[in-house]
Amino acid sequence: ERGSDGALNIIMWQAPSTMNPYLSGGTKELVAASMVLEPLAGMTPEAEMFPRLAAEIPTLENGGIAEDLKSVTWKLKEGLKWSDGTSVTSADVVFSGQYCMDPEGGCSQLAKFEGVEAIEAVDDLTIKITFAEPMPDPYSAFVGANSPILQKAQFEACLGVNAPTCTDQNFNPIGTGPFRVTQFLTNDVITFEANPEYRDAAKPAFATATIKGGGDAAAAARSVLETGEFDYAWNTQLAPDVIAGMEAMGRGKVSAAFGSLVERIHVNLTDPSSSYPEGERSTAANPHPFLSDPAVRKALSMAIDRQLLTEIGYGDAGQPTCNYVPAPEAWASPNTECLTQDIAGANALLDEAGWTMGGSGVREKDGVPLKMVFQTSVNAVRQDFQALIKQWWSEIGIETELKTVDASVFFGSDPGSPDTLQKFYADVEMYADNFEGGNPAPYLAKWTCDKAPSPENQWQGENISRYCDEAYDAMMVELSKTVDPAERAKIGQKLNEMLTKESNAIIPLVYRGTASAHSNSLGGVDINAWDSELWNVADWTRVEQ
Amino acid sequence: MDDKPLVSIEKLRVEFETGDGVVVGVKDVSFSIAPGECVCVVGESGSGKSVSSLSLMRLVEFGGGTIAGGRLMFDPGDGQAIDLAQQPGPVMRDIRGNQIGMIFQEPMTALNPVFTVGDQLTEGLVVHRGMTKAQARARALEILRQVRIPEPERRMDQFPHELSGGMRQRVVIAIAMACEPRLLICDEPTTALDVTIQAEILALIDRLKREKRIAVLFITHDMAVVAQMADRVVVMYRGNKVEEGRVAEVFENPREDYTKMLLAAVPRLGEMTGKAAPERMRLMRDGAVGAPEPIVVADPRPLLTVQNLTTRFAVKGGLLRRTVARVHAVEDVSFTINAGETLSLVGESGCGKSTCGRSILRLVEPESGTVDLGGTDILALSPGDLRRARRDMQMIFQDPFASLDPHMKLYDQVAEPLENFGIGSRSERRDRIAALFDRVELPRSFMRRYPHEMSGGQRQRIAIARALALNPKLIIADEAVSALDVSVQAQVLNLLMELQADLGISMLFISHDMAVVERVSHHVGVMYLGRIVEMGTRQQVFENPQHSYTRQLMAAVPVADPRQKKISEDLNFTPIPSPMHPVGYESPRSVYREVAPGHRVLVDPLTHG
Amino acid sequence: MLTFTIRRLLLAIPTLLFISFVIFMLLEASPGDPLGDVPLTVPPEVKERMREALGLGQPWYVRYVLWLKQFFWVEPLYWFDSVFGTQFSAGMQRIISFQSRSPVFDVIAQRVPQTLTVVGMSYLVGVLIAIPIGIVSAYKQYSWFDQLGTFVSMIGFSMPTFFTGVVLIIIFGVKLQWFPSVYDTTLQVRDWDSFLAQVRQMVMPVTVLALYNAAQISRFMRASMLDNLGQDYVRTARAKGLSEKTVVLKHVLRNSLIPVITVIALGLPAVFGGAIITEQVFKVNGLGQLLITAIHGNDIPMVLTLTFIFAILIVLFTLIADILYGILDPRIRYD
Amino acid sequence: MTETERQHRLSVAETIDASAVQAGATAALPPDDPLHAGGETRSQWRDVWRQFRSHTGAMVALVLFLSIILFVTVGPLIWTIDPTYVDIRARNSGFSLAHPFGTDQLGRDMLARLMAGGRVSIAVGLTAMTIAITLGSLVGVVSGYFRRMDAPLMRLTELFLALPLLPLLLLMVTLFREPLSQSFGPAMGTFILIVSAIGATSWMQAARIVRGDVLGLKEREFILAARSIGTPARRMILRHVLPNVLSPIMVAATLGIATAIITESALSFLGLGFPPDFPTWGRLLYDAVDQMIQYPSRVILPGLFISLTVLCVNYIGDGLRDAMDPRIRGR
Ligand SMILES: Nc1ncnc2c1ncn2[C@@H]1O[C@H](COP(=O)(O)OP(=O)(O)OP(=O)(O)O)[C@@H](O)[C@H]1O
Ligand SMILES: Nc1ncnc2c1ncn2[C@@H]1O[C@H](COP(=O)(O)OP(=O)(O)OP(=O)(O)O)[C@@H](O)[C@H]1O
Ligand SMILES: [Mg+2]
Ligand SMILES: [Mg+2]
Repeated sequence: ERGSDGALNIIMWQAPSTMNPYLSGGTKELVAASMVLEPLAGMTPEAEMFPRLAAEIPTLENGGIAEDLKSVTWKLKEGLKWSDGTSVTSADVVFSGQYCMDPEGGCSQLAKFEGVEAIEAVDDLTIKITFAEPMPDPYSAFVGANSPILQKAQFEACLGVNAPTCTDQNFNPIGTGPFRVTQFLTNDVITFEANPEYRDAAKPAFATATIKGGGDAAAAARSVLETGEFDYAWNTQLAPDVIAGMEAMGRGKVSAAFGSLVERIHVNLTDPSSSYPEGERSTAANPHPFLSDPAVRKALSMAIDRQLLTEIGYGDAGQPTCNYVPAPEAWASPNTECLTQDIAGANALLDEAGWTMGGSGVREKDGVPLKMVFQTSVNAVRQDFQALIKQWWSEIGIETELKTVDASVFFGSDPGSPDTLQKFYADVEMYADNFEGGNPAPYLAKWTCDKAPSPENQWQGENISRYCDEAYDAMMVELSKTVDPAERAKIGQKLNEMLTKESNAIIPLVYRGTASAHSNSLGGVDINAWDSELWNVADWTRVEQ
Repeated sequence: MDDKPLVSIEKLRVEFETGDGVVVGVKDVSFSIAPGECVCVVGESGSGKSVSSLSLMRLVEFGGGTIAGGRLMFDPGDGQAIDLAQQPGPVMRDIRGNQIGMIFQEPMTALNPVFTVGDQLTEGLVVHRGMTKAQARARALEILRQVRIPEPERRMDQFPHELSGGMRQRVVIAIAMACEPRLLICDEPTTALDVTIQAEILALIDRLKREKRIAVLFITHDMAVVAQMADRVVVMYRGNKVEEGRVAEVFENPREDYTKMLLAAVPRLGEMTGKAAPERMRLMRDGAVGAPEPIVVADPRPLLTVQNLTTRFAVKGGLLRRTVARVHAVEDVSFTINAGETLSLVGESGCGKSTCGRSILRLVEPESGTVDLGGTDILALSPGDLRRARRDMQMIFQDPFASLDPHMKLYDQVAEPLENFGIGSRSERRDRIAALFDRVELPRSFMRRYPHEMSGGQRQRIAIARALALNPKLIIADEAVSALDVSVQAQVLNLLMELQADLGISMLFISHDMAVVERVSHHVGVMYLGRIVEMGTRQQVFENPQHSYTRQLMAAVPVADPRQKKISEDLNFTPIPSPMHPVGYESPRSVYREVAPGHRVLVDPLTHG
Repeated sequence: MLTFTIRRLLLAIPTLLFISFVIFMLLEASPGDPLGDVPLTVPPEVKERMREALGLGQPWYVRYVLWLKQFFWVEPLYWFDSVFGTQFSAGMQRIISFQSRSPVFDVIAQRVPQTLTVVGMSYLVGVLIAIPIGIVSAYKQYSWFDQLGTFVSMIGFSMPTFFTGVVLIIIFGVKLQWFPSVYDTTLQVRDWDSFLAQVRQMVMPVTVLALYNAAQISRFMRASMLDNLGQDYVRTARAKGLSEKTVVLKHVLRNSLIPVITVIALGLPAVFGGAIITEQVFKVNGLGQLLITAIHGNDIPMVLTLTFIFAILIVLFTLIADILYGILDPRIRYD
Repeated sequence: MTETERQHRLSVAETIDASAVQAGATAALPPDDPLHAGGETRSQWRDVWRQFRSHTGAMVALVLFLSIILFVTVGPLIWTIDPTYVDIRARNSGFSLAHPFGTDQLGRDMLARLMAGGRVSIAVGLTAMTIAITLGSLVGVVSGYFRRMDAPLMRLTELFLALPLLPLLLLMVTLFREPLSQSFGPAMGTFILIVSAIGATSWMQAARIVRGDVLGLKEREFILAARSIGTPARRMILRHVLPNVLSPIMVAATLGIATAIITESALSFLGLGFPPDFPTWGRLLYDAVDQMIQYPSRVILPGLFISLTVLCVNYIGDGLRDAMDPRIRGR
């Protein structure tokens, strides 16, 4: 029964700064907003789509998707009400599209609307989205927590340049979700109460909810697993033994959900040496002196014990992987040969390729020693990985210098900074990335030759490794033209293998889940990596132990 | 005099626990004081005078000392003498300030800077007499009137730093007297003051002694003051009492050699009457050598000519830090010093003597006038040239301790002027410094010491050695001997005169001690409010003073002869008017009347009659 | 004194303008991107759009002048409007945070109370325990109390708060469960119970910070007392027959407090600046946490405004320290 | 009187007052105060040392501090395990003969890491403090001594106090990390970067203290006296001003070391510090905080070393300050 279970306490150590996911783009905002705002359709933990505000998922079969793949038609559920009691209509959906696509607004989810030509209200409950080109995967706009529906009446004055001035709207959006905001303190606390207009009269079970921000991952986990002050802690990625210690208190546990996040090492195929003038470092102008040798790259991958890395860094929240695209199942290549460490093999490979062991245990060829800089962001697990990998590489005669960069600099793409991910002024670097929704195609499209970061594009390219293979580019074009899902998955697998197994331009390490701690007294938690973690918060209940 | 002593000290011994072991401050001292009697304790610096008096108050204990032996018998009023050395804290607290009052050596530091005069005065009254605030205030005002502070009502709400040195000393006296103690301990109450204020204070203490029958323990090293104040004298040397007796007896018939030496070292005003040139002092050890020779310069030629020197200090204020007023510290001063001769400047504290000396060296920038040293116009020099010109003129500062860098060894301090001008090689410098140490009669082993390891007299000699290092033509000695006790003072004076005779140095001697001035100078200038009011040869000024201020000054000088007591209550000096004038105020030029050749007296503007 | 104050205040204006300029240029030049925590899934073109929407497309001098106008004109006007109900600021753009897209001053106003209660209280507690410790340590120099005081204060000074804070949480939050480990910023003190709850949640952060503050201040207090205990006027006070208590607590203390009070005044801007690590450890989301998240998020308007406010406080409190000095020590005159 | 005679007479006079000897009064008078008689050779540092030795706390601290220094410098020569060597089989092991202080989560030997970390931490602490104190004293002396420089320099101090530290450090890292590590190698380059970053951002307090003292000192007569003997400004500052403000500088210095060690740890976990496999005490402590319950020794050990070092330095500072004060030393 609605409101019967009292208060729900959630801690998010990275505190949400706004409730409008269109303005932030950060995961933490998206998670908080999902308590209030809903899209047309969501994703289940199994990466399957299910309708939220929509009556059903449009498909070719039910006619929701046009034959020419150039339009999709969504139908809203009937009788939906905003939390202020007004009805949800197709105008709200049209408005939401307009809101994000306004060129002045700086909408972070603009990519979701890529290729959208028009969004029209067919009638009060029907919306038609038309595309400029045929879209094999039209489930992008309004699917998933990051492109929810805003209330037109509330946001009407907030289009374009006015978007930032609407503080009240951004902090207290009127939504259709199970809760509504009662107080929003940016980067601090959000309090909610059950939405009286929620479509399921029995839900949510909790009368109020609080999201508290601040602290760090360990403190957040501690407040759920050890002190029991909170019911749910978001993103508690900690060393497995720390978590095990906390779970031993018996108050709760940490569970993980797997999406598409892969921790991997990117190999720089261009030369980052500072001897080149600014503008030529790490660009296609100069191939890397030794990492352009496939044997070296392969040896790098072979020397790594992914099993051990997983065990030390992620425990149950990770799986060793050789894939760049680990999911959905159809797209994941059955590629497991990298899973066993083979130092001897790597040594043999290098010997064969002519890299001979020099003095002081470093291999060299033609006066080029195998000395590398290995950079990543500041993060305890990554630093452990760096130390381990450095040791393994030293065992195959490669000397590694470790470097860490503050995360806000590393992931910030400031063209003025030499330490960004994109500039890649290092030989190898490690980070994790994923894709959203069930479609890995844009994720694979990052690796075409033209996307390499360079001074010409202000270092904004996505092809971090500067991987460039005409065959890959050609196959990418083919993928964009293919409609049949099975065929698409096959091409995808091939592309994935080109990046990893064949070229070792990307060395995948661990398929990571997102870990969150929840109290044993909280029922209904089904952690989801494809959508907001709080996707089913309406179903959460208090359980007696 | 009463037969029964109010206080008697018997075989007092005081020890200090220090990092280097036990230091004995007082070894064996006994004496007693009767009501209405003034006992003077004299002796050189460090002989244990202060420690003895602090022991009486049981205050040594707070300075790390312990009373290791002896008795301190005190009659608290009921005829039943108690031993202060044995009394517990509360009893002592009741006696302190109530039965025994103490005037401390340093008026500058003895007052708490952050409380008003009134606060500090009434405190004791509230504690000991149980008065209310209002009663205490009324009583405090009364005492302030007794110590003759002008405008006592206003003073009550002023802070110590707002008073002049003399007034401050009187406040300290007022505090000591607030509860009408039966014993008043005065620890060098007038050392830092000039003669006029000193005379006032001595008169006050004397009056109290006579009128209220207070017993007075008076500590000083100024024998003239002793002669004026004391009924009996106790002479101390290195922690021991060496002699005790009635004042006339001790002065006329000293038994101990040390006392004799002390008395011989006292310069007496009028001693030099009839002599044209200054002479060295006759010290005991020179006794055998014969009469000292006068310092006569055969053919006096001017070395330093100062004309119309004017120095003013800006008093800044207002929003933009504009000058709102100016202190006319030195006003239209002219004089000449001949090579090898000494000119003395005398005058009340604050009349501009030091400023005048510093202006000549340009340590403060004069406003106008000319300073000509052996042909160079000092005031026109660029900073670099000025630095070089300072080779020829050196200064000895008022306070020898303050003018030596506490962190530098004496060798380095003396070597510094040589290094500044790059004189000589290392070894040459070493020889020169060794010679200088010999010259000022300091053992060479002192080169490795620090200033704080020296006695006051020795420090002053280092300052002299430093001034001599560059072979200057002119030395400006700013109260170079005021802080020293008589025996050391005499040594230093003799040294200076000896050097002058040997090296032909000219000297500008600044002092407020008339007796010393009389002894050392060829010429004397009397300063008042920034101007020279009278100027002439020593004989002219001392034997035939013309200006009323000069006469007043002479009259205030205590005489080191117990038979010539001249303490009286009529001494009532008008305080010096303020030298502060608004910006733009142009003071009139000084106009002099020549009384005799070289003897000039200020007539316009008229000051003081 | 008044003219001194006014003169210094006038001088402060160009100083502060220059400081604001330097801070702005520093933030401009330092690496980092306001969109650093936008997921990598957002393509670069979209990020470029977002950047433009934040106003980053304009040249730096335009943005600086705009900020100056907003800080010195729009915000005061807005404040005036909200107090007097006028409409002068209508239609004017206030300083907007990059992260939350809300007016910077609103967020700061939200954070000030919790910072002041926790950090301010710890400063107060620190001072209150430091002064008596300093007095006793100096009066009984090298006694066991002094030695213990030195020892504890040095430990307090050398242990980073990220360590002491967590130790306290583990002992009192996890094991003993006496105090909550998470500070509730929404708690409002209405009655005795909520007051108790407030006290309980403040105990740990205040302890950690107070220890650190007390360590430094007690050292200053001790040194200052030692300087003054040897002064001549203390002897004069004793010669008056005053009790030790009066001598120490009236005469010596008053003089010793002069330098210490200025040290305390100079330390006060830090109270408003918050205590970054302690706030983080105990989840007291105050100004310190605001600043650090803003810096990490490269939220230039927020960082600039916050640091500029700190700069104003620093300049102001330096002035206050100078003035206090003049008031407490009658010997000092500024004009 | 010949030269030797004169010297002889003077050395006698040193022990027994000159005038008294001449007057033949010696027999009647007690001998001189032995304190004033000592003429033995003494250098300033010897005196300081003598006074320092009498400060028990400072001596104990000095001995401890020296042992810590020995531990971090000589220690690695005896205990030769590489602090970065990962022995994954031995991870999380407790105290044992092979690993006296146990190992960390990757099986790296804690003893070796503590020794290596201490070397860095102490070196950073000392160097950064030196930089900060030098800068602070310079600014303080110049602004206190030269009237014209006072206002601008004090405003500069305010500016530095107001600057947000983190962006400043990030900027420094961006600008200088690469050039420095190219010229001096990665470890040395980072070291230079870190110590100058800490030094450049922590001189303000010292500057303020020193300025206040110099202002007071300038009014002292011996400065005037030095001017009257023609001492140029540079020598004046070096010889007269600096030695006399040494004691507040000492205090600032001791506090500075503590702050530098802790700041270094803060930099480490912001990614601005040394390469991640390079242990420092601060980082060891920070890294172990999460595992405090499971492996308490991993936090206690580095914490203990930091505290101990800071305590030692503080006590040494206290002792030095007492010993440097000529008034105290004179007694
Ligand atoms: N607190 C102390 N610690 C150690 N020694 C001390 C202390 N106070 C005084 N003394 C020593 O006791 C002796 C007597 O000192 P006292 O102050 O009584 O001299 P004094 O006769 O008053 O000299 P002055 O004329 O300079 O005032 C000196 O040798 C001095 O060094
Ligand atoms: N730096 C200064 N600023 C302002 N006024 C000053 C300064 N120095 C001295 N004065 C004032 O100038 C006047 C003369 O001072 P000066 O020091 O020359 O007196 P003095 O004759 O040497 O007195 P004393 O015998 O006390 O040493 C005094 O009124 C004094 O207050
Ligand atoms: Mg004395
Ligand atoms: Mg003078």
